[in-house]
Order: sequence, then structure tokens, then C-alpha cells
Amino acid sequence: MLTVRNLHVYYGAIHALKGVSLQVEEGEIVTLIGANGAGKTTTLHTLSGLLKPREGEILFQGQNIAGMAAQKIVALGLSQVPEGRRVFANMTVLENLELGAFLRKDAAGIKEDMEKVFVRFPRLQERIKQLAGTLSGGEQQMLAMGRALMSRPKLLLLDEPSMGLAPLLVKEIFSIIKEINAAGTTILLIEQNAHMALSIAQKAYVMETGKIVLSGPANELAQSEEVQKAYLGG
Amino acid sequence: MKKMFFSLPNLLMALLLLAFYGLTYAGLEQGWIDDYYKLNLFLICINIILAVSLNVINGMTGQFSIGHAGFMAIGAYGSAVMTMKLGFPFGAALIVGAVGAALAGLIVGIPTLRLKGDYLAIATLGFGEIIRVIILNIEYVGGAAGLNGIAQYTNWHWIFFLTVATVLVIKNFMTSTHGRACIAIRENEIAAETMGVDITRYKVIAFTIGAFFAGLAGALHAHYFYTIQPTTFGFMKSFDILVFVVLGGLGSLTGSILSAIGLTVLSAFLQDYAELRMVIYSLLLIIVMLVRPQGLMGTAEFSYRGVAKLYDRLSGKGRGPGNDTAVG
Amino acid sequence: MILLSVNHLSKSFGGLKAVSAVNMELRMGELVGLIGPNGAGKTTVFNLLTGVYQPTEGDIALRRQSIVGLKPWQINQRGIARTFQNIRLFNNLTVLENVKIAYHQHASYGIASAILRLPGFYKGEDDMSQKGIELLKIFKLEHKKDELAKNLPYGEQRRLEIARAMAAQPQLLLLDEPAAGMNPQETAELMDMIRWVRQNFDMTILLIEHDMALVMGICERIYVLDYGQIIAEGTPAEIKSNRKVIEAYLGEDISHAHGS
Amino acid sequence: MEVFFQQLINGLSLGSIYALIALGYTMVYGIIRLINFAHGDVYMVGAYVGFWATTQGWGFLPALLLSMVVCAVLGMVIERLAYKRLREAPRIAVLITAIGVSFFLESTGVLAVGAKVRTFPNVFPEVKFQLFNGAIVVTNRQLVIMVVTVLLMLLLQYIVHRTKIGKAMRAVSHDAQAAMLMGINVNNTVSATFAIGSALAAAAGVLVGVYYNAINPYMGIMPGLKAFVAAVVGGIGVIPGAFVGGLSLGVIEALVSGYGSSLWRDAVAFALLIIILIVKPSGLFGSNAREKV
Repeated sequence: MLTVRNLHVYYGAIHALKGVSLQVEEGEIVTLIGANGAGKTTTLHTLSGLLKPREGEILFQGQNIAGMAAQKIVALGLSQVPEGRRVFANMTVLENLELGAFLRKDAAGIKEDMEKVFVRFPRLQERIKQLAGTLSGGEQQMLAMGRALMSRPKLLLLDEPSMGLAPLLVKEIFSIIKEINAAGTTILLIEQNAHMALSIAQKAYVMETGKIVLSGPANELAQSEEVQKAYLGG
Repeated sequence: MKKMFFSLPNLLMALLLLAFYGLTYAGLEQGWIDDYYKLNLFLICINIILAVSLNVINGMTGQFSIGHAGFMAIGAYGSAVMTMKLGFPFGAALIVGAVGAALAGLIVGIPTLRLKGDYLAIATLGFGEIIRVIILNIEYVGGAAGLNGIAQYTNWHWIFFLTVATVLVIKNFMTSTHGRACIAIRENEIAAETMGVDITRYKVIAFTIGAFFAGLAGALHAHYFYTIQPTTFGFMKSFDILVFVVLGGLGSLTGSILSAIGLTVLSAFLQDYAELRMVIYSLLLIIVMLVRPQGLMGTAEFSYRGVAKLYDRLSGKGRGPGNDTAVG
Repeated sequence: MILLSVNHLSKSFGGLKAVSAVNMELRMGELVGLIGPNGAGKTTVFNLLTGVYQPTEGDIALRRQSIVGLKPWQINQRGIARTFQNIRLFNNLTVLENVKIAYHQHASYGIASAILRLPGFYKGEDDMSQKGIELLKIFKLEHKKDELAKNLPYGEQRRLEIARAMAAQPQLLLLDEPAAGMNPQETAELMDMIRWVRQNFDMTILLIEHDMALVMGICERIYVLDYGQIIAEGTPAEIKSNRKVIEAYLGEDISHAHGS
Repeated sequence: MEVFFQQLINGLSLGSIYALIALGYTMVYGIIRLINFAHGDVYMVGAYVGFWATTQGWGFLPALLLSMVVCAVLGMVIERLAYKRLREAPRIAVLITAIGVSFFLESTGVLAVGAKVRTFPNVFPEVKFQLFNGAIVVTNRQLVIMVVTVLLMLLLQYIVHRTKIGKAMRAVSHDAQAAMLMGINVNNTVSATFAIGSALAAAAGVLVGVYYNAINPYMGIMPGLKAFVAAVVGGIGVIPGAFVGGLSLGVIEALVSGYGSSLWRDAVAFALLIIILIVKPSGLFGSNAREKV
């Protein structure tokens, strides 16, 4: 479904991604883990069209989307839940969800998906008229995920969904991620919480200083010493 | 190598300026330079003072002031009152005008220090307008009609030496540790502060110095044109000065001087097409900003070394030592 | 001897506690690391120490004197200098001028002297330049002293920022991710440099860094911050095997996750 | 008391003009953080389009609509040609460009129609309504200004809160990058913002023509600056703030003129600006944002 080949991205003089390659098959949960500053978010931003790669290919369902405008990428069915949720704080929950379906014209389908989101996140329905900025961290994470689902994505990119959340909530969010995946959405997940991510993913990539240093089936990587090393140093 | 005041290039420069001064003086005395050229020559000088003085605030210190005409107004009115109403000599009037403007700069500087960027710009614009409205409401200085019949004390000697002095003073300030402190604030306020620069103090100093010389320019202006009105010093005037500084390059004194000269000359040429003049002027402004947002000179300055390099390049020399041996 | 003691330091941004009841002590001459996951509040601690932010609660004492409420430039004069996560050089000043800014507070001549170019000006400038060049030699930047800071390659910009902080002759040097964006070779050089500086200048250093190899390699002691709180403190070896730290970095233990 | 109420009414009609212009300032600032100094001149162009249409015999409403459409296009063109390329440029460069555009519109105006004052056709023969035995006078023109302003404000609220483009505008102004992740085209949204803001300024221009009868190419400068003051007072980037700020400024100015001297009016407006900036820079309705270190 998604094939990334030899991606190079620069921030001014900084060479942030140094030839990243990875692959996501349809129906999978793939996780990209690694320490702070390894380049995980940069990778996701490049996939979503927020950053332009200097070199490399991003094939999404066979089409090269490297350097394409962000809104076109969303239209193709690739949505992102950004790090730190970034919900529109001064808009209501409902408006946030509507914005998620910004490019869609099928009123009936939108309504149907809205219902689905409310089934998955009942708390959002309770707070439908509330301003997003007044929600708790966990609720904002749910809203951000619901908002992304409103575009009916084929591939969902999740950037640190556990960040800043209490452990119980993290578990809840992760089980929802599994449900979303089971309902047919392919997922690429970035996480600091490596153990958690590896426990739900089929495949994992480990990043370090702008490069993929390790990859393989998630359950194998979960046992590996190398992962701990990537985080806590040699 | 120690840099000294009486270095050879400095002496040459001084000689060059003195020659220019003497020749122009002779020209004015003998009538080779007619009134039209004289007017524009004087305008150029006044505009240079205004441009380099605003550059202290906007260019060096990176504070965004767009009410410079207000300080100019204080200098103009203050000095005119001194000579016209109180019978002081011109020299004293100049000092009073400039110091009065500097005090206003201090007063504007202190409360606006908390503001940054756009907000500071708007606040200074507001201050400029308030100064204008206050003058407008003082009957003693003629209200809307302004002051008329100011003696024409501004002559070539005054204007030439004061322009040179202004540029020299500001250049010397800029290239000292105090000027560097101001530039550091422009370049990165937080870093400057954590490196030990008292940013409040230097912002106030910049406002005060800038206002002082704007006041001086105002005083010279008032005593050349006989007459001043509050409308002379509206924000259109402030924008004019701002344009000199931005087009020349924020932070570059050379740029300010060149653009003050260039734009004054351009204005003079377009005098006969008054309506077209502003169209061209504004288009020029937009185009320069689109093509070269940092202004013509950026923050670069004229330097003797730079001239020498340029000369080498133009005359085809100085391809570097590597090439020299290869040729041999 | 204690150089810096931080007591119960807290900082809230509109209800959100970025730093919460942090206690730290730095002894003279120590090289200490401050680590923690993204958003743990490390840079906020630096901003509090340097006066960029004012604490909501708690106290910071440098040589037993509180520095809370002082302006950043005053704190710099008391002996704390720092670098920034996102390099903050004076881009349009030359390399040497960047360093000379740090000497500004000890300037020996006034504004009048500068404007009139009195002898004091030349002497003062010469002194500053000489000191600056000496320092640049140490950081191998002397040959670039007349280049604009913005024209330096990235690694040299990082080095210049450290040199500039050193020029203020601080007792405490705060380095915020000095190796960010550097390649392994540059990072190795940087480590050597930090060690060298510490030895030869008798300086106390507190550094934030993501590169664990660097932190574990040169720090004597490490504080770990998570959700604004210190969750662990100890030698690199202790930190590496600390359960709380592993959880903070790697998440909950695998057996738990599988159990659910 | 009578002076007070009379000035209140005068102030509300003047304030309506400020409010309409201020809305455009605040919307543009909210979305791309630009003080669009040329905005006051768009208002001037709006007045001239209205002038042209009414002298051709058009009625008030068609003239108003034409002027709004023309200026909406003008606003979009200005953004595309002058500002779009500078989105990443230093702020001062953008501000100077805006000043340049302002000069350009004024001087082109002078070139095209001359600097002299034009008299607006009398589309509404003045009718005075006497209230309280003639103690307070309201003219039909004042009523038109206030009614049109309120209607436009309601329309704007509808657009911003109920339509797709309005939601896109709010999303982009809050977080442009997150908006892109929703599939929102930021460039088109910015264009729409300029179009709507400029149309409101055009309406203000036509209304001023109707109210004061006299227009000239430099008429936009002062009201433009005042409207900016109004936007800041209300909290720049906040739409209801601009509306309230505009009305307040109008009333304050009318009261200063009524009780003191109209010569001090401008000084009071700018003093208010400086006080607000220093005491509460986020304005009456705004919230503070801080620089990340």
C-alpha cells in the first residue's frame, strides 16, 4: 500500500532524514519507533506533504506522492493524526469532525461515518457542542483520531497518540487503534512508548538519527536488546 | 594591526569630503549651483540624517518604529520657537530641538518597550500622530496654520557638517560594543539578553539617539523652508523615511545614505509628473520588497576593503594566490 | 561545594504544569546530564534557570543567593550562560563579534568614548578582540573570525554558540542539546570538546541531550525528567538500569501490555 | 444628556464604518498575521465604484453589491500579486509591501480620477427623524448605515460559522498545518479571506459616500488607521472584537467631538490604542500567545 524509498529531507542545513525506506502492506499495523529527535515526525510530515523531500520516492497505492500538496494527499486517502493532537481549540467537537470530512461531498456517507465515530468514541457525542480546547487530553486525542477518520482514510498515520496521557487512557487509545485497524484501516504508528506499540503492531521499524537502523516483525523486535539500546544508548 | 582614527583611508576620506564641501560652497557662492539644485542638495542632506537616525532604531536595534516624523516635528517646532519667539541663536535652537526630540524618544521608548513587531510599529505610529495632534492644538505655535516666517539660518556650512557629524556619530556608535549590543538585540533578543545585554537600556538608548537626530533634521528643515505645518510631519512623512531605510537595507548605514540620495533625486526628476511620481515610487517599493526583501544593501556596509576587493575584481586581478602560481 | 541548588521549582502555563516541584543540586565542577522524553520540561528548566521564564513556585540559588526574579542579563552576569536547542546566534554579526557580545557587560569604555573615538575605545576594543581570538582558537574557529555567523556550516555554528557562552566566563554552563543535528563524527568531536572545556576551565556543566551515547559517555551524574518531575537521579549506569527510566523511555513493561 | 444621546447615535453610525473596515483587518491578520495597510485604500476604491455606479443611475443596493464584488476581486489580486510570495519573508518586508500597495492604490486613484473631492449622488434624500421633541435627530442615512452594517455582520457570522469556507478560515487561522492535514487548501482560504474582508471595506466605502457625500483618493488613510485601532482594541484576529471595537471607537470619537474639540479626536483614538497595547495587548476579546524559546 505504501512504499517509501530512500527519502532525504532537510531542515535548512540539517539533514533530518538520511535515506529512509519502509513499507506498509494493506491491513497492517506498522510502527515506527525510536528516541526523541530520530526523525519519526519528520517522516510522517513528509508523507503527509507538509515537508518536501529533496530526494526519494513515496508510492501510495502505486502513485508517487512525494512533494504533492497536502490536500491532494488527503484526498487520496492518507490522513494523519498529528503529534500533540492539534485539534482546533476554539471550534466545537462537531465542527472539528466536520473539518475532518472537509474534502467529502457525500452528505449521507459523512453522516454515517459521524455515527461510527460516535459509536467508537461515545464521549465525543456527549461533548458535541463543547469547544475542543476545553476537552481533556485523552478526549482531545480521541477527537483528533475521530477527525482523521472522518476523511475515511485508507491509511491512517498516528503520531505519538500516547503522549502526555495517563497509562489507563493509553491502553484505551491503543485498543481503539486495534479496533480501527480491524475495521479495515491500515495504520502507520509512531510511538515513544515502544513496548505498547510493539504489542499491537505486526511489523516495526526502529529509527535513529534520521535512519532506519532495525526492522522486522514486531514480536521479534520486542524481545531484542537492540531496541533498548536505541533508546537508552549503548 | 591597530585600527586608528588617523589612518590613511580615514584621512583620504576626510580630504575628499572637505573637497566636496569647498567646491560646493564655491558653487553656491558663485551661482554655478542654482536654487533648484541647492534645494535638492539640502533635501538630500536632511533625508540622510533622517534615514540614518531611523536606521538606529529600525535597522540596528530591530525595533519597528514608524512614527519618526513625530520626532522631526518636535525638533522643527522646538527650534523654530527658540529662534522666532525667544530670540535664541540658531546653534542653541538646534540643540534644543534635538534634545527635545530625544526626550520625546525617551518617553516613547519606555512604555513601548514591552511591545514587539507589529504592535510596536502601530504604537509608534500612534505616538507620531499624537505628537502631531498636540502641536495642531497649540495656538502658540500657530495651530493648523503652522509657523511662518522662520528665518533661513540653515546654510551649507551647518547642513554639511551636521550631516557628516550625524553619520559619523551613528557609525561610531554602531561599530562599538554598545552598537553591537543593539545589533545583538535585533539578531536575537533572547540570546542577547541571556548573553548579558540589558535590552531595556539599549532599546531606550536607540530610541533616544534616533529621535535626537530626527529632531536635528527637523530643526534644519524648519530653518530652511521658512514655514512648517503639522501636516508636514504626518505619517506620510514617517513612511517616506521608513522607505529610505528599508530600501537601502535595514541595518546598513551605507544603504540608508544611498537610498536617501537616490530617492530624493528620483523625486526631483519626477517633480513635473507629480501624479505619476507616487505610482512609480510605490511600484518600486513593492518590487524591491518582492525581489529583495532585505533591501538593496542588506546589512552590508561600505568599507575600504570592500572597495579594494571590488576594484580587484573589476580590473581582473585577485583571482587568488592559487591562480597566480599556476600562471607562472 | 554546592554551586547551584534548585528547590521545589515549578512552572505552570495556564493550568498546565510544565515543571513541577523539581529539586536539583549541582556541585562545583560537575558535569551533569538532564534527560527525559519529549515534552518532559527540560528546556523549561533551562529557561527558568536563565530567567527567560519566571517560576510559579520554588527557588533557584546560585552560590546560596537566590536568582529568582532577576533578568536574564543579570543572571548572565552572576555566572550562568547557555546555548539554545535551536541555535540562536547573531547571524549578521561576524564570528568574532558574536563572541565579543559576551564581553559587553565588562566593557571598559562608554558611549561618549565610542562616539568620539577616544583612546579608551581603541584599547577596550583591542582587549575584547584579543580575548575573543584566544577563545576562538580553542574552538578552532579562529580562521573564520571575520565570517558572518550565518555562513558557518551547522556544526561550526553549534561550536560558536558554545564558544560565545564560554566567553561570558560563566561558572555554570547550560548546554541545550548541543549535538542536535550533528553527525556521529561531529558528535564525537563535540564530546571531546566538552570534556576538554570542563577540565581546562574548571567549569560546571549541565546539559540536555537526546543522544544517549553522548550523555552516558560524558556525564558523571544524570537527572531524569518526566512529566515535569524528576523521576530518577544517579550515575549513568544506575540510570540505565532504573526501572522508572526504562518505563519513561520505552513505555510500560512488555509483559503487562501482552497481558491485556 | 441630550448631547450624549445625540453623539451616541452619531458615534454608532461612524463606528459602523470603522467596524466594517476593522473586520477585514482582523480577518486578514488572523489568518496570515499581516497588517494590511492597503485595506483602507480598498475602502476608498469601494467608494469610487459606488460613486461610478450611482452616477450611472444605479440604485443604492445594486451599487453596493457591485462595489463589494469589484473590491473582493481587487483584494484577491492584491494578495496573490503582492503578499503571497512574502509569506515566509521577514515581517517588516511584508509590512513595507503593504504600505507600497497602499501608496500604489492612492496614487493610481489620483492618476485615474484626479485628487479633487467628488460629490456623491444623493441616493437617499435626507430625512430627519426628530426624537424627544427634537432633542435628538436621527437621519435616514444613519439608519441605513447601521442597518446595513448589522446585516453584513450577521451575514459574516453566518459565513464564518456555518459555511465550509468559513470553517476553513477559522481552521487555518488557528493552525494552518493542521488545516492542511484536513485537506484544506490554505492558499484558497487566504484568498477567500481577502475577498470577504475587501467586500466589507467596499460596503463601508459606499456607505460613507452616501453619508458624507464627499469622496477623494486619500479618504482611506485615516479611517484605515482608525479601523486598525478598532481591530486592536477588540483583539486583533477576533471577529466580534473588531465589531465592538469599531463601534466603541466611533462612539468615543463622537463624544470627544461633542464634549471637547473635534481637533483632539484623532489623538484620543491613538492614545486609546497605545493604552490598550500596553495594558492588554491582546485586546478586549483576544487571548495572549507567547513566543516559544
